[in-house]
Amino acid sequence: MSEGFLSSEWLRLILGLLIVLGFSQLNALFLVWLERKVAGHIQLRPGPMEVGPHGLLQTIMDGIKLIGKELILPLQADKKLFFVAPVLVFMPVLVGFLVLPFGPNMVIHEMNVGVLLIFAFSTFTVLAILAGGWASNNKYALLGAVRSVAQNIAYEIPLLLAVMSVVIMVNSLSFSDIVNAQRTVWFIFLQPVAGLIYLISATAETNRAPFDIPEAESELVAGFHTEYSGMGFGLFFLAEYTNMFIVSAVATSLFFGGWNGPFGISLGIPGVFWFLFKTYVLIFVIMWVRWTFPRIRFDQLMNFSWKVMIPVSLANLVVTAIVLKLI
Amino acid sequence: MSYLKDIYYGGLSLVEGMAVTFRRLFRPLVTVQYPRKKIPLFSAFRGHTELKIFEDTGTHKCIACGQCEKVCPSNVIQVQGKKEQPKGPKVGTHYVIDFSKCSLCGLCIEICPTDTLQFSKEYQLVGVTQSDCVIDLMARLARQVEEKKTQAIAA
Amino acid sequence: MKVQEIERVILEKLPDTIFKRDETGKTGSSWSAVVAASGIRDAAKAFETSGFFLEDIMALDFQDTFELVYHFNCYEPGSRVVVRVLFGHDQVPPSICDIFRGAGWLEREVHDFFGISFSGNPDLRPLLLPEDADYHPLRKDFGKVSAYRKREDIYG
Amino acid sequence: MAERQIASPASQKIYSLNLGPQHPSTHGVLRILLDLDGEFIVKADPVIGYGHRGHEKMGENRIYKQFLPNTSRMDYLSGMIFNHGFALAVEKLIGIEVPERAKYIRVIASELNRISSHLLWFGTYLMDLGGFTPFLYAFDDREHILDILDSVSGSRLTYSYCRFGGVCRDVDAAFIDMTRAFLKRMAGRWADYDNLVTKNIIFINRTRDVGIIDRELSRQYGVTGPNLRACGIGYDVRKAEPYEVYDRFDFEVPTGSKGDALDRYDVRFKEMQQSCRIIDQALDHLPGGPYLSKVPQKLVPPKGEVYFAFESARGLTAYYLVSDGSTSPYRCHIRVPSFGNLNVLNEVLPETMVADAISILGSIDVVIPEIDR
Repeated sequence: MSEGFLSSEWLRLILGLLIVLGFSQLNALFLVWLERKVAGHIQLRPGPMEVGPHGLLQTIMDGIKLIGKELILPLQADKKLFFVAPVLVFMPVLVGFLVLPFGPNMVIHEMNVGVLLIFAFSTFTVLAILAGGWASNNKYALLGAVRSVAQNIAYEIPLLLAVMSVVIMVNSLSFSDIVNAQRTVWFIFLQPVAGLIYLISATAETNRAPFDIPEAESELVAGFHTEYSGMGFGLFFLAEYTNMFIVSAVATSLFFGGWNGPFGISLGIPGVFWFLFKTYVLIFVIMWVRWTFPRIRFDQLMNFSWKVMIPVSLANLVVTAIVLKLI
Repeated sequence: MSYLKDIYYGGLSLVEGMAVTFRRLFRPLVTVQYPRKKIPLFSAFRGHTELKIFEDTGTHKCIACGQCEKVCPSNVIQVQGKKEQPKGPKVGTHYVIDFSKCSLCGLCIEICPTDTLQFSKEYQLVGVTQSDCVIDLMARLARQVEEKKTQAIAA
Repeated sequence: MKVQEIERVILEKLPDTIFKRDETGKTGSSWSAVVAASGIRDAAKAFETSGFFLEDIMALDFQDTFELVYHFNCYEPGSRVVVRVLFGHDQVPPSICDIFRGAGWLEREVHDFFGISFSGNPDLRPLLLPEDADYHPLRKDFGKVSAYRKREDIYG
Repeated sequence: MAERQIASPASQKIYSLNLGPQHPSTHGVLRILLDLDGEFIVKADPVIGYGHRGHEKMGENRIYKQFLPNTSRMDYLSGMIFNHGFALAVEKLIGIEVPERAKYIRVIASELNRISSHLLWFGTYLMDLGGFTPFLYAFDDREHILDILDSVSGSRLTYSYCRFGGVCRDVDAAFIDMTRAFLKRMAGRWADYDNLVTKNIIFINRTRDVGIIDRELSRQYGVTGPNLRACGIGYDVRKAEPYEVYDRFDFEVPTGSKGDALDRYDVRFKEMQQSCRIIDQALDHLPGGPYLSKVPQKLVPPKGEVYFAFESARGLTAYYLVSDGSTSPYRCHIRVPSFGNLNVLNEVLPETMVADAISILGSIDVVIPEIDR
């Protein structure tokens, strides 16, 4: 027993879990701060400045405030579902961390179907949103939840098709294999269309502007989390940012070479820093997009997915397959 | 063809928009961190009204004629005065405004026959009760006169 | 000019209309007409067909009469037309909300403030006042009033 | 398990949604009762009156001078223009001469106010559409206008700057410099706004063919201002019945063609540029002399009435004053443009989506306290 417990696989899992728990929380808090700073500077204002140096501790204070707040249960809400939903939205996000390749040999659990696992679990998010929106007994929340389901189904398809084109190039569903295949040339140069489609769909998957129609502040007040207060809202909030990290990290692994430096030049910097650097740059781009564009209308969003994204990604997949066969 | 064209020009317009926001990232900020930094007020600034201190008399020139009281659209002002000598002119002794009702239109200042009213430069007006908005201008004037005196002594 | 045209049309339909031209432009309207309460629908129809829009409806409360003031205008310089309707405090003028669709709300507002009901307006719920308001604040017998006059005191 | 009711029962396809009065994008306190079929609106019923303060009754109980501060509180976004209009109405009623310099100052102040109102509309409209950043850019620009107006009137929103017979404070060289600097600044801003918003494909898709108010509908509901001009009718009170000194300036009345939200956006945008032109010309020809004519303290207008129409930022606005020869008006009525502009929603909203409803409501630019009065 003790031998099994101390075996490297177990140790790795438990250590990894602890690190993931700590990292995901800190990372989410940092991202909230970063978002506010990016938004601020784009809008010619400094963002949070008062708590800590350059407001670094602001989000921690916000978190404490949220924990201290009352959880309000709306009248006639489905109590169980209402409280389960925020937990449900956070859990699949944590699972994603299990298979992310932070660096060579820095995977918590090496899996030969890592890509599949992440996308399988990321679908859970929409379930949680639907549950939360439904349980709130609020028409705005319900509208947001319904929108979210439609949107996620529409964007899952191009997302997976884009990922497919990478997978058939490597012939593996393991992250490490995919990253290793990009040692010299990143897949974004070989698969620019798939990369772009992945980024757009991923933004939509995470409900970020300009695809934030499930929460659509000016239309649906706060969408599916209209009725959430305190840490219920906090968990939705943290999940959004952790989700953003996951999709950016996946994009880094699939298209931007993971822990590899550009064109095989690593400059002596450890792979994990390359990985994190690229991930944060992608996150910055997602934030930058959010603070630039207005929101897309619901039907246009669906049209864009079914009429542009899916045909283009399908065509891309076919072309990739043909080219691979010819080579 | 137009399908691809639409996608291309649509995408281009998005990139142009992102260029605008990216440039702004490096522009100087316009925010003034308020309690630490303050913007100077314009000379025309309208705070609540106050009584002017005239250099020649060292005090106000209110004659309690009540014209400001009458012209005020929202009954903000209460003035009382008394005659110091039996045949002499009236002098204002009591001037209270209820700032919560004031709309800062300036009619009282324009109508004042002795020009003894002016807008103050007071803008940090915080109170927790409604009565905090009631300002006794005579007491305020007395304070200001006192301050002036101590300043003069210090100088 | 649409104004001359409308004058002719209205005179055809309502021969006893009293016209007053304002050449000086002192009142802000180029001419005004007094129409009987029963004739306002005909007048409004004439305005509608000749391309005018309804700028405003408002009411005046006098001791001896109510006065409804309709402002019509078309998109040409200096063509504002005022149509006045005089009727007693107990009378009910006809609604023109089926001729000008925007008139419905204007009539509701007048109903709010003066208690004038328009016959034929299906929706006279209070617009600006609370839903349960049963008072009419712009009537001269409501609240603080400086004067309650007869119409000839002002218009001679 | 307890019985739950979320939407209306399944047998009923249509459910109602209460949009407002506390909703992020209902601009003030507007409430719209929407009957929805899915996301589509079946029936819309705007409910107004939450901000009713009885300005018309107040007008009857106050002397003319005392009503001045009220005027800028109706449409608080173009308070200067409302001030200006009321001063003009009373001057016309009594027959007060206004010095040339005051006329030019008033025009400059009104046009600055018009730009600031349109800028605020631009910002909030983009916010309604989900774009947060243009809002702050617009407010950055608007801040400069508020500074200019603050430097001359002492207030930033409710100015009470105009007086019968002029304005209450003369402008100085600093004001002229600030205004010139602002015009120069704005000249460089249009391209940025174009790149960020006007050309943006998402924005165009959100506004093109959305909420079409055509000529017939505008006429039926008495829609005026930029909303009317967007459907191709170049009716502007500043051109049709020139008041003050507007007939001396060279400016155009921009018009659209279809009357959809994009046209309304375009018209307002071009209007800001035209206002800049007017200000530029007015500054060039700003005469010297007094800024306030001698007016008796006690104003007693003759018996009679005046209907004074002027163009506020939202359209044709008019003061209707009936004087009975005493110091306060017998009747004081204000024709507000937003009234007609909002009324038309009854017909425009059905068969659009909730997201479009927000877009339409934003694009017609209503100020609810102006309607409520």
